[in-house]
Amino acid sequence: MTMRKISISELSRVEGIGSVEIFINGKKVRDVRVKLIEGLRFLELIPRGLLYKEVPGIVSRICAICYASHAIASSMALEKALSIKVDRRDKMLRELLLYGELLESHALHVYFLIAPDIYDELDFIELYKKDKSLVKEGFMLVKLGNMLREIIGGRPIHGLNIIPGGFVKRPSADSIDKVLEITENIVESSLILERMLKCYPEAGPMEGSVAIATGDHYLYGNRLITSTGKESKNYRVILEEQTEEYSHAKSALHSGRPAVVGAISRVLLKEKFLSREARELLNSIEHDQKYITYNVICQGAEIVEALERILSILKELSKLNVETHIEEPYPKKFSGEGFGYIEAPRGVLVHHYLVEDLILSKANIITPTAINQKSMERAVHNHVETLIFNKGSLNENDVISCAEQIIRAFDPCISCSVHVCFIK
Amino acid sequence: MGDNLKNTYLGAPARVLEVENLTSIEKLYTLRFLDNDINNKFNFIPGQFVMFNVPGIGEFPVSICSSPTRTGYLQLCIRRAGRVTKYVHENIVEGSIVYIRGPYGNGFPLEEMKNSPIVLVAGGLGMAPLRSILLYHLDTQHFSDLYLFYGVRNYELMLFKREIRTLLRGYYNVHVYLSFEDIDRGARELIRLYRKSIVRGMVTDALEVLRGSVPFEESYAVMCGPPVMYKFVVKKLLDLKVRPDRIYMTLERRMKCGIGKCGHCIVGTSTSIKYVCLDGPVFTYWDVLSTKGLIE
Amino acid sequence: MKLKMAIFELTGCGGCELTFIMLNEKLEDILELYDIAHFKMISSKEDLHKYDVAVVAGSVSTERDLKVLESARKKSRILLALGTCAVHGGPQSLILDEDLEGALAEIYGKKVPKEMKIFAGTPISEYVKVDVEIPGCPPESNDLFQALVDLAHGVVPYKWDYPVCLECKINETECVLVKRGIPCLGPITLGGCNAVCINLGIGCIGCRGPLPEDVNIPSEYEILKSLGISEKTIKRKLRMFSKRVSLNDHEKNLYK
Amino acid sequence: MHYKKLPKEFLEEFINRLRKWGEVHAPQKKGKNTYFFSRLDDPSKVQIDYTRTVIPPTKKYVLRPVEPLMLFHGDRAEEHTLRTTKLVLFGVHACDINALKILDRVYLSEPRDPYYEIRRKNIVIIGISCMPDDYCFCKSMGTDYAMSGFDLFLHELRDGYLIRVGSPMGHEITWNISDILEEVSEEDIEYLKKFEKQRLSSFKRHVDISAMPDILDLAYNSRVWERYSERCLGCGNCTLVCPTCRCFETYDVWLSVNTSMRVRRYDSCFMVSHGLVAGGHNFRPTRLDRFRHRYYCKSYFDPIHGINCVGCGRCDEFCPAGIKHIEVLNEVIGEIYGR
Ligand SMILES: Cc1cc2nc3c(=O)[nH]c(=O)nc-3n(C[C@H](O)[C@H](O)[C@H](O)COP(=O)(O)OP(=O)(O)OC[C@H]3O[C@@H](n4cnc5c(N)ncnc54)[C@H](O)[C@@H]3O)c2cc1C
Ligand code: SF4
Ligand code: SF4
Ligand code: SF4
Repeated sequence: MTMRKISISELSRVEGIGSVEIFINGKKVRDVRVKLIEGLRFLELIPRGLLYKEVPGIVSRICAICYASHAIASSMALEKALSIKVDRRDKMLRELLLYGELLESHALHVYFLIAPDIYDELDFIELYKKDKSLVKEGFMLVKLGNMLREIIGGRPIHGLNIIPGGFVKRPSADSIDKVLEITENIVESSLILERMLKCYPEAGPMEGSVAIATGDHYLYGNRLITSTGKESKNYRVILEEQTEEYSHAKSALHSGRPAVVGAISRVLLKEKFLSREARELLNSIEHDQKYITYNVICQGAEIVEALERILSILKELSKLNVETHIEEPYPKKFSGEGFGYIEAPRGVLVHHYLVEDLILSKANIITPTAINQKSMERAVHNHVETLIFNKGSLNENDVISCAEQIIRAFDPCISCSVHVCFIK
Repeated sequence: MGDNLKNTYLGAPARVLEVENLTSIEKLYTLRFLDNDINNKFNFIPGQFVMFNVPGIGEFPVSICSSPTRTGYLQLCIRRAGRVTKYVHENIVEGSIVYIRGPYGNGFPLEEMKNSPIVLVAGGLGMAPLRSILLYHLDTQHFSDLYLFYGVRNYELMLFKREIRTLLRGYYNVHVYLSFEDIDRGARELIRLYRKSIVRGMVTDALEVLRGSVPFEESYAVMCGPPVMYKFVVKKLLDLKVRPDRIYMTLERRMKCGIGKCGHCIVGTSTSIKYVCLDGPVFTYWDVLSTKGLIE
Repeated sequence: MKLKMAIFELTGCGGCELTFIMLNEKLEDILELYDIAHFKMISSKEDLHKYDVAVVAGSVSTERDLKVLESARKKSRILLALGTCAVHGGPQSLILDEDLEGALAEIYGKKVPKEMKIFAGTPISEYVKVDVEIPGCPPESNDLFQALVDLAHGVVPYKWDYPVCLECKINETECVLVKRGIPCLGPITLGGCNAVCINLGIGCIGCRGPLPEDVNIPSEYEILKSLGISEKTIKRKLRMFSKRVSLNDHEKNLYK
Repeated sequence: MHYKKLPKEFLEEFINRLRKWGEVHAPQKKGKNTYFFSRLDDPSKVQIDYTRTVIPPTKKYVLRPVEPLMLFHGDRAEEHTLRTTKLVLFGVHACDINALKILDRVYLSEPRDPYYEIRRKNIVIIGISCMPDDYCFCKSMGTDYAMSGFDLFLHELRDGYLIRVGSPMGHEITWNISDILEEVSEEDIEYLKKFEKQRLSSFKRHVDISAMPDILDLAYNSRVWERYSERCLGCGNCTLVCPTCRCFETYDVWLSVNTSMRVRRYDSCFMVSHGLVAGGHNFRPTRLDRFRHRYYCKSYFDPIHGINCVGCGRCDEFCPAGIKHIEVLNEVIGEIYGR
């Protein structure tokens, strides 16, 4: 029997440029290759030689959708390296910012990229022609997320306000009150979200993948934990590097098994942190957890979670007296090494730096999509094989649309992924 | 000088009555104000300009190329040169509404020139403001004689072809000389018909050819053309013995207001700051001598 | 009649594409004027015929980027470069061709990806004619809006040439450079961002790229040097976002 | 002139009473030592001995940095209507008051600028005396003392302020608040004299302007221009903060698909496009041309108002390249003198 090759030259409705190749031999899938082929951005090499303060603003350029996660992870790594203290209020603001970004990123994915799959449209613009309310809801949530990124991060995209030690300037009381009012209105309104997610079909079985997340806090932590029960403060114990000649992103494995990170891993490993509202949403939707599509349901729950958290943090902040001008935090050491682990919207993000005399000398960044790369291949593999098994024959278009849907469910961010560089 | 219109920056709405293609890059627009009162009141001196305001797109200065003797309408010759003029060429058609304010600038000192011979030296688009004087003279016989020297790259790019051909045929005290850098079909035809009036080369060559035949010593000279032209023409005119105080030229600068506020047209040095829109656009040779940077 | 627009992504962070979403309510206005025929990031639609406007975001960093760019140019009447990566090359353009091999070895070790030819990040204008440029990292969504509405009306969008300082002054912000000795690239960087970073109290890092015409890099270099910053850091700062900034012989091995 | 005295303890009361004539705007602080005029809600926040603001108040409040001019709906145009509030500018320095006269000459000469005119009419100016710092050279320009152009002018005394009343409006104010004012005493006049003497001797920078316009003109090709223009970044900061620079740019902004707005905003002759005309010809193509142009424009001797620069020192303070206006002038002048 001859080998067949089915390929998707460019994935649509994902962030960045990627393609897929599926090799089939008879009823068996021989190989699946997810190729993250966006050009290289070298963002670990570029900030070398810069003053430590300037690093978060440059590495945030890795990704526009989750720039704040990058900037915060970077700041946290630098804080560890140089023993810089962070004020409690700044920690609150960071959490608020991360939830804002989570909201923005998930809403973009769920409402604009996934919803067309559910309603069988090619994009949200077509969807808008039929159903304005759904797209408007998406815009409302994205806008709130961006507003938070603007007032705390300094700009909706690539703001420079985030520095090691906190922020250059804190948001004014006025802007906090304004966002609070908007958030209250959104939380009070009833969302279409749940109804929509109930119609989302299951696909992409994930047998064999290991879920990984940060410990300690829902959105960050000092250590990484896995569904196999392992945990470590050193990411290199949990994640093993690997280069594929066909992809620009390095992938990561855990004990030789594909790893998965993102909303699904957070929910599976850290459900206890979630609010009642988020858990209610999870419980109301029947969706098998073994499929990667469950990731989207988890994103839905995290949207609800983010709204609740944003509301409560804003309420707390509006009671505190948050003066906008702050003294610049200073480092206690001039050289050192540090890790920063964050749950970016798409999962575990690692920043690792070496600083010498306040100047960055080496950097290593591992992004969620790079970690997920192997799991994507595995999920497509499993799914296509079941498809052939069930249907007997194989329609190329079916395979393509399924594979696209499965990869989309991971919410890959290819721009992020193409910078992996392990320090040897 | 002053503002005929009430609102300083908005101008008054005017309707485009006619659009005529003069060349591939220049069009002649004939306009009339919607408000009849303004039509009757609107008065200007040749050499003055108006601001041409296209709603939502932008505004630019443009010389009036019709004559004040012909009232009720206004003619503007517009070259496609940039953002707004490109839009005008492509989208402003018969019936379109634009806003016009002005007239601005000083204009030519016609009273002083009365009954003297006048030499008009035009280069390219510089014909536009000079046409206003030409038409004025045709209607009023203001000068004793009018000599028009018009230099243009080729016949294809020549403005007001019909009118100039009529004058070439011979007209009482108006004498037309053309110079072409390239001889295309139209130019060849003109050379065949009016050999004595056509010179191959620059406008300065045409002036040179007519040395002795034109009473330069008594004439007023007025010139308008692209920035590079002035230096050479002034030199030639002085060489032909035109009196320095009788040489006039009209100049161009970037203008955002036309009324001496926006500062873009300021020229000169510490002894001689001038606004092209207020103190000009018509300047004398004396102004050029005392104001550095005026023509270069 | 509506115009046809296509958005193409080359190598970048996705921020430029995101500015479309950031148009929020104004996206409706744009959809009144344009049909979006191709936009991989948000749509599975494929319309591969001629376009009136092609928006290209990201730098040319791979063979695939170049192919996409060339076909975008061939198929479109107006080509709009969106974002600093497309206009100036972006951060990735710091790694020059001669550095490439070393950089790749440093990232991947021996097993370098072979699937596709990789270039140093390059502004798209080095390969094709660009009609409109909107720099910015990220570009301002209002700039995009203005340009798209302009183009739909048949007007050439404005091409500004003022530095960040102008907006900084208009906002009456404290000049961080002269008052606090914080390095600021505002004087040589194209304005249009409303000087957001200086409003926060940080120096401009030059993310909108250098002024289009006259830009005095040597003088800015001297200013930064007088603040006690090391030569290496200055060079890196100046070249961070734009391949167009020329530092002459200092350019080699900038990344090391 | 009519004179009054305001005891120091009534300063805040005085400011509060001024609200009757309009919204009070006064110098306030930003960051470490940057001053700017803005609405004064709390009189104790006023920075009465500020050095200089970024944008001069006299420019900022009459010629807005960014200002809509008109609105268009399709081809229908309408003027942007101004809703001006009456303003009291408290604490304007003499140089800025003198600079306003130069702006007035430009914007109130026919045809008048309607936006400027309306704003100008609605402003009450309360000047205040000051001590020169390292940047000031207003004395050389003859603008260190305001003889007109204000409604009230406050001179610091040991225990209060001597008020010069410069207009009928000023008189109306003092007449209305006469309960907190006193008459000027001999002692106050002595103090004023001493203050003025000290002020005049505190200037650190000087330039001789008597033949300056001619000397500069003659030095058109001086190497000094070249040397400094190599350092100049062409950023335009010096023109933006100058109280007598008033170039503006206009442009149209789309508000929606078919409505737009024409806006004007401060411009600077340091921008390359400033001297560009049709056909792509630029009258000031090099930085040297633009650099020199600014000095010529600022040093122009106007037969009525004198030199176009009032010596406020803003351009020096805000130049990132550290170019000092007066140093450049002195070097050019010195060169011609044969130094
Ligand atoms: C007193 C006076 C009288 C005039 N009379 C006439 C007349 O009778 N007829 C006429 O056609 N014109 C006349 N003009 C010239 C006319 O005003 C200009 O052609 C017009 O302003 C061009 O406007 P625009 O918006 O189309 O061009 P703009 O877009 O403003 O551009 C103006 C010129 O600047 C250059 N330019 C602009 N942007 C750039 C850039 N980014 N890079 C490089 N170059 C650039 C272009 O070369 C362009 O030609 C007159 C000007 C003056 C001052
Ligand atoms: S802070 Fe930077 S951008 Fe602002 S005026 Fe100073 S140098 Fe210019
Ligand atoms: S030129 Fe300089 S010193 Fe003179 S008025 Fe302007 S800003 Fe002040
Ligand atoms: S502020 Fe200084 S550097 Fe900037 S344009 Fe003026 S003189 Fe040049």
